[in-house]
Amino acid sequence: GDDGGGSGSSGDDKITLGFAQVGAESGWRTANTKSIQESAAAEGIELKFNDGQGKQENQIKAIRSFITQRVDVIAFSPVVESGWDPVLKEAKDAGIPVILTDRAVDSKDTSLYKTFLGSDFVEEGKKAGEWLVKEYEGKSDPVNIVELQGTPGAAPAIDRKEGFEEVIKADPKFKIVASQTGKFERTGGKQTMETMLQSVKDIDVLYAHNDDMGLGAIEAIEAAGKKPGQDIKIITVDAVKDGMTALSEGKINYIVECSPLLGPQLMDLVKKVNNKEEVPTRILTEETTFTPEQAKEALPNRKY
Amino acid sequence: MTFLKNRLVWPVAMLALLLLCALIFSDGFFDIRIQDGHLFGTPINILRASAPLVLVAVGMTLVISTGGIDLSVGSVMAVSGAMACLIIGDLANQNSVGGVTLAVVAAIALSLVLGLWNGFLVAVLGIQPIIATLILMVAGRGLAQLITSGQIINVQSSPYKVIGTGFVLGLPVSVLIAVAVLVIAALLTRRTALGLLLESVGGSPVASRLAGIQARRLTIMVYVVSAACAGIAGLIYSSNVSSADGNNAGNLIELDAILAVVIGGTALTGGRFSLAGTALGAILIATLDTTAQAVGIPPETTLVFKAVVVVVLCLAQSPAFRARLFRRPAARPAARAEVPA
Amino acid sequence: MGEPPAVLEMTGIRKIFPGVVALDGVDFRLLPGEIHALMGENGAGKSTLIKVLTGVYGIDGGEIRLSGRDVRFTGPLQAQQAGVSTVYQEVNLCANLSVAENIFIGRQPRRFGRIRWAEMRRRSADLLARLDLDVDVTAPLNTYSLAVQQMVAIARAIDIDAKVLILDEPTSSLDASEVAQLFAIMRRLRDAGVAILFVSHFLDQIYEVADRITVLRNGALIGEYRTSELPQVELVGKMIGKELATLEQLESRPRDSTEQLERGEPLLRAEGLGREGAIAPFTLAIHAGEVVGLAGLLGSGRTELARLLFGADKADSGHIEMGGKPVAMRSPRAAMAHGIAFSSENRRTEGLIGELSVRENIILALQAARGWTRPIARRRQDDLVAKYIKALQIRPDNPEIPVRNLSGGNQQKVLLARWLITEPKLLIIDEPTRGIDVGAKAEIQRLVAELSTGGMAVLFVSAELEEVLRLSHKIEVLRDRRLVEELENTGDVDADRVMHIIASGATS
Amino acid sequence: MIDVSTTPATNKSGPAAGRRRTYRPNAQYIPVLATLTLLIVMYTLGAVNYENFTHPSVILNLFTDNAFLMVVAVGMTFVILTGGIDLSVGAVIALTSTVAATLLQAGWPAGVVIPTVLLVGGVLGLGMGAVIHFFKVEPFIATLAGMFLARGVALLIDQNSIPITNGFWTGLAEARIVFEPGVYISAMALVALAVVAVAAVVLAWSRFGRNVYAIGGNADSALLMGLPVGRTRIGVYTLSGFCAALGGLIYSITTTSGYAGHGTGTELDAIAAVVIGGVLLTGGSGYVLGTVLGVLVLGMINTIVNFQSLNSWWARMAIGVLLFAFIVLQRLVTRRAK
Ligand SMILES: Nc1ncnc2c1ncn2[C@@H]1O[C@H](COP(=O)(O)OP(=O)(O)OP(=O)(O)O)[C@@H](O)[C@H]1O
Ligand SMILES: Nc1ncnc2c1ncn2[C@@H]1O[C@H](COP(=O)(O)OP(=O)(O)OP(=O)(O)O)[C@@H](O)[C@H]1O
Ligand SMILES: [Mg+2]
Ligand SMILES: [Mg+2]
Repeated sequence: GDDGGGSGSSGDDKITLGFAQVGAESGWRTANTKSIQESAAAEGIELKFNDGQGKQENQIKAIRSFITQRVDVIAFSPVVESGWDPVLKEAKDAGIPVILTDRAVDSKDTSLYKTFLGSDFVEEGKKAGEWLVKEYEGKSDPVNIVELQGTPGAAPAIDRKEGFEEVIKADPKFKIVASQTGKFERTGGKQTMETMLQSVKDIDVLYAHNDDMGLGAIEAIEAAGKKPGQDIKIITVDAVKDGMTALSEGKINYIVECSPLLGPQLMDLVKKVNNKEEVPTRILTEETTFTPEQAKEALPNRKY
Repeated sequence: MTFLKNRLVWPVAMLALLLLCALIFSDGFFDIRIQDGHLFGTPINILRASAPLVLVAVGMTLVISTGGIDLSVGSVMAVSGAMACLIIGDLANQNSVGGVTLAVVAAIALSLVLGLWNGFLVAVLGIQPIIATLILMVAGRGLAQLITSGQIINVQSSPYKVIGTGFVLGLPVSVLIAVAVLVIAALLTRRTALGLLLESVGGSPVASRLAGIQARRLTIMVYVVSAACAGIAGLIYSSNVSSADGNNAGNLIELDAILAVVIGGTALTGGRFSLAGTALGAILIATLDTTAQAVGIPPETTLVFKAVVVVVLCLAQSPAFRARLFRRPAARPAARAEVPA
Repeated sequence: MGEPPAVLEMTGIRKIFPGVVALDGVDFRLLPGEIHALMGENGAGKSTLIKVLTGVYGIDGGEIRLSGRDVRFTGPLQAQQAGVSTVYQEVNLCANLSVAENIFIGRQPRRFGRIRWAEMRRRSADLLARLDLDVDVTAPLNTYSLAVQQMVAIARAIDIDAKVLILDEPTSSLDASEVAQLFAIMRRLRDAGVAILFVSHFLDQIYEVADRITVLRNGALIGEYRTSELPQVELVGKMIGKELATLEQLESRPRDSTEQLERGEPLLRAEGLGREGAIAPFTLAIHAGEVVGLAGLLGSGRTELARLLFGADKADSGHIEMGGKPVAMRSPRAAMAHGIAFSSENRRTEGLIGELSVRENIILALQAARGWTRPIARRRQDDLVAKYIKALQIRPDNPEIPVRNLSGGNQQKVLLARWLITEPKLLIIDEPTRGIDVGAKAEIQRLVAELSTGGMAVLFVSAELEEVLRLSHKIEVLRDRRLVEELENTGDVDADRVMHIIASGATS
Repeated sequence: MIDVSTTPATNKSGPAAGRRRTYRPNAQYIPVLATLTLLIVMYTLGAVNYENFTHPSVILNLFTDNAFLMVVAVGMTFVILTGGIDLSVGAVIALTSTVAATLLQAGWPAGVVIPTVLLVGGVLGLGMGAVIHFFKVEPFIATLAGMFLARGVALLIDQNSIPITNGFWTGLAEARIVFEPGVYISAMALVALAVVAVAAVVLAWSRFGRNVYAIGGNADSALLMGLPVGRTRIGVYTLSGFCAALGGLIYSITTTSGYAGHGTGTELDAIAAVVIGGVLLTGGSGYVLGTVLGVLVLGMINTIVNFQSLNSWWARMAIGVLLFAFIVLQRLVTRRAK
């Protein structure tokens, strides 16, 4: 691209992008980071990367630091929705455009950022619910659902729960009989599932907020002598490679994709924003859903 | 000794109470059945879930007995699991027992090195334990992520799986490992003079030195032991799900471990310690989490539930609290009656 | 008789610790303007009576009246506010604070709520000057010896405007001049109408200052006497509950000073050993079977000298030879390996491990020397411990109670026992008789004499010159952190001569 | 006052003269000085290695970014000086920011919300202090329970992050003294500095402050010396709770939001800052100024890692290594000086 208007300290015509990541709390996140780093390198964009270690205060510090370092564009995945207005105003005052990735902010003042690129967690929950509704269409027996929630208070956990509930509540035969946290981890998923298997009779469906918990739960189900995917139907979100493998083996029945590969789209936006081109304020990542058959097809090309 | 016994009455009572709640509010909680020739059921799950915590807490007890603290156990767990899975993942045949043994040995050896590092900072450089181990807590997590490249490393190794999910004579291997380490630690400290010397160092480092105790060497040793325990716990943790997760393995386990130690009757200021108490404390904490789930307490409430249990338990254990609660009203007249003419 | 009404009256005081009746219906009264000595053996209950009075412990029975009003303090703060100022037995100050702060904390001079540091420093310097102590009041207390700390504690207590002043063994770590200084102040306070409760194991001191004496034995009251009406022997008899025959034994000198020691090769030779800021290089030889006494004033460097020999501190000049060969005393452990034992003067912070039991404390050094892999069998532990509990009359004689629950004197005996069971070649004992009652003191002195006869070398440090003279074959006199004189303890050496050397810094 | 002057009882002109003590420098300042020196060294290294590092906003941002941590660490300093520890501070930030946001959303005026929130923190601290003092529960455990409780209650109130639109809050969030465009110090940083100043004065010049040191030195002795140990001990936990609540307010102001996940791990940051600043964890020694330097050191480490633009795990290892280097150097410097 040509000279970044924000008087890059670099002086050359390379664009500098400051990217404040949430952290490295999961494989998904690492894939996301990697995608951004690789596409930045491919596009010749200089990337200043910061890991917020899951803390908002660190991300705010990082954004301030980017302002001090005079980057051309700032992009970040907000760890929470609220609380970005003051620091975004600073960026605005310094004339540095901001792009949100992966997660949104709830700011009223939409002039604070140029665009938001990412998935919609509520939508993901809805997709999971819709598949379930379709799967049990025409049957009237009650369906006992157990839910493995993410970390209490985390946005994806809250939204995926909300979206899912919204869809299934229309039909009274669907009943969430237990909903506990597995903290987005495999071990957590496994241990929580172990307990649920004991305390809940007749589980028909498991809905896990991410693949990892689902994979942990599968181990617990197998150890209890049941067949995952058949005795208990399993829906998860993310579609990481391990999850897709399990899906293709029929241990998971349905996965809602939540793609971490935002890099190319983001770099595209960065260049546009830097050139002061107009960009839409909301860009959804291209995401799909997978059934076992689709998984078998997609698996060989799965990178993460 | 009677004093110690008295202290442990309360965690036992609390454990009983939790199990009672589970019995009432969750049916099938106590169903233990034999499936595929091994024991199966929630109580067994609790024991299995508490195995890593028991291990970490045993090491922590020894560290605390010398008046120290080890915040790095969670990171060491992550590093150890990551190391083992990395090696196993690279094996040509992941099911080879030799290869897995090598991986396990390498992981524990790495943990020992990390423990040595902690011990060096504390005993030789004289850095306050909380800060010395904080360094490894932060950097160790980075190291674990480095080993796993931030991803979850999956392994398909049946020998490795045995550590976390296997059964021997119907009993879970992870539980057997934890019990073995506990027994070894108990024998080492109580059948030799190690326990006495540790308690002495914890009671007064200055006086211990003047009594000819090699406080420095002992201090290094307890950090090494603690790291070794954490390393084994990390193996169980990672073997349980046949994967290594550098980010989440052992996250915040240091707090639970310290809590277990204190519930078990060991003071954080060092000195007298009780390994049996620690094990009890660890099991109590594991039961707490499981019971909350079994009873169906919503996740966002679990923390409050845990707080209430901890507060009640600590108050019950506090002699000062019991004295205030029970003795007050009766004290004066009773004492007066005894005064001789 | 025209006795004024008592300021303090305690009646039927009862205090029970788990397993011990520390006070069993004790009556005690304190008149204004008197110095009242509280006497009794180690563990008799003196300190407990004091702590019960000031509310450190609650009581299980009895009444306390202060100036005619019923009181029951909930803590020292209340007692202090009611006019009872106390120096407890072990120095209870905050070593991390400056000397001045220790004297004034809790009652610092203030203006507009803000502490006036300069005034505080000035006033504490004045106060200490009156006790003839010239120290830097801004330095933290832990840079000073126990004796100085004791003086600071006393300074704090007497500066509090009190009607009752309690001094629990204030003199145990002071030298003669310090004691004299203290007594002068006590008399002055008494004349101003303050009631003073005084505890000491030094009979001479009691007879020097006390007007009346109350004797406790095993937590029970024996009686209250006028000092002038109670001869010393009788007092001792009442304290230990035995008759004159035993008392005569106590009086006998443990060692005949005319008998001379056959000296061969020295067991240990320190050659130019010294440490910057602690003690100037000195040369000293100790032979097997010899008792070497260290004499000197507070801070003259006796403790420092002893610590260097034990490797507790590192020497920065000179070396040590044992059996003619140079040895490195890098740590206490190394010294122990060469058969040296060191019982510290500071039993609470450098000696005992409070929460461990008597048994564990006694075997600690022996066990440490063997290493953790070779535990001492429990049977053997019990035997050894029982032997020394008996020999040193440690009370209570239950080896399993935490040592922190023992009375001060009994703690000292435990510390001594720890080192005796290691059967060292050289025993360094720093103030071993501090806070020990007459009977036990004689016992320890006899023990030292016996051990040396049996071939053990003893380096004996004591603030009590009498004791040093009585026991030593050879006396090393220290002054200003410098070894100034070595005296063969033959017939012509007496306290005056040693004092003279200490005062003038030179002989002849 | 009774006159206690005496005439010397013995003639000891000789030895008395010899007992004069030579002056020893106050060793207690050394850790603080060491921290300061090393902080300057760190800054210089950053300035040499990175572009824009010498920009004045780098230093000013340290104060703005860490205002809440500074306030929390000041409270923690009091607690640690008594030999205790307070693990609940991070959770109290979460609780107070959530409470504040919820109340503001419900339409309460800022003038009521602020005292309410501070009261919540203070009362929680008071409760923990009382449990610690009266029932002899270990501080670590009592405050760990407090941590569970505070975060648990925050989660119960609301799991979502709550935006704050109250004008007073947003106004404060943007209040600042601007030196030149992009170079400013925020109002919250000034609040933090004010708290530091007050705390320093209290510690050095009030009886309460000195009692804190005494208890840290030896609590048993302090009791026997007739100091109000209970009141002081409960006081420091109350103070720490209050400071954490204030920290929570600052957090909610700088982010104009409340969230049950705020302040995770802040307790460790605060403890680390206090210890790096030269306060002994066993209590009785250290200064608030040291704590401020400790906070700045942590901030500086963070800044360097930011400027270096490291991958996640390398960033963590770098933080560990920098922390290690700092602490070891500090250790060596203080050892040498003593
Ligand atoms: N905190 C305690 N717990 C249990 N027993 C105690 C405690 N304090 C003192 N005792 C016991 O009470 C008895 C009286 O002790 P006290 O300290 O009053 O003796 P003392 O007369 O002051 O002796 P000394 O001359 O050695 O100082 C002793 O048997 C001692 O072991
Ligand atoms: N009167 C005093 N004035 C100033 N400093 C003193 C005084 N007395 C002792 N000190 C200090 O106390 C410390 C301890 O001295 P040391 O223990 O060697 O003395 P000591 O001869 O063993 O006397 P004691 O043990 O009887 O106090 C030294 O650092 C010394 O400077
Ligand atoms: Mg006593
Ligand atoms: Mg001495």
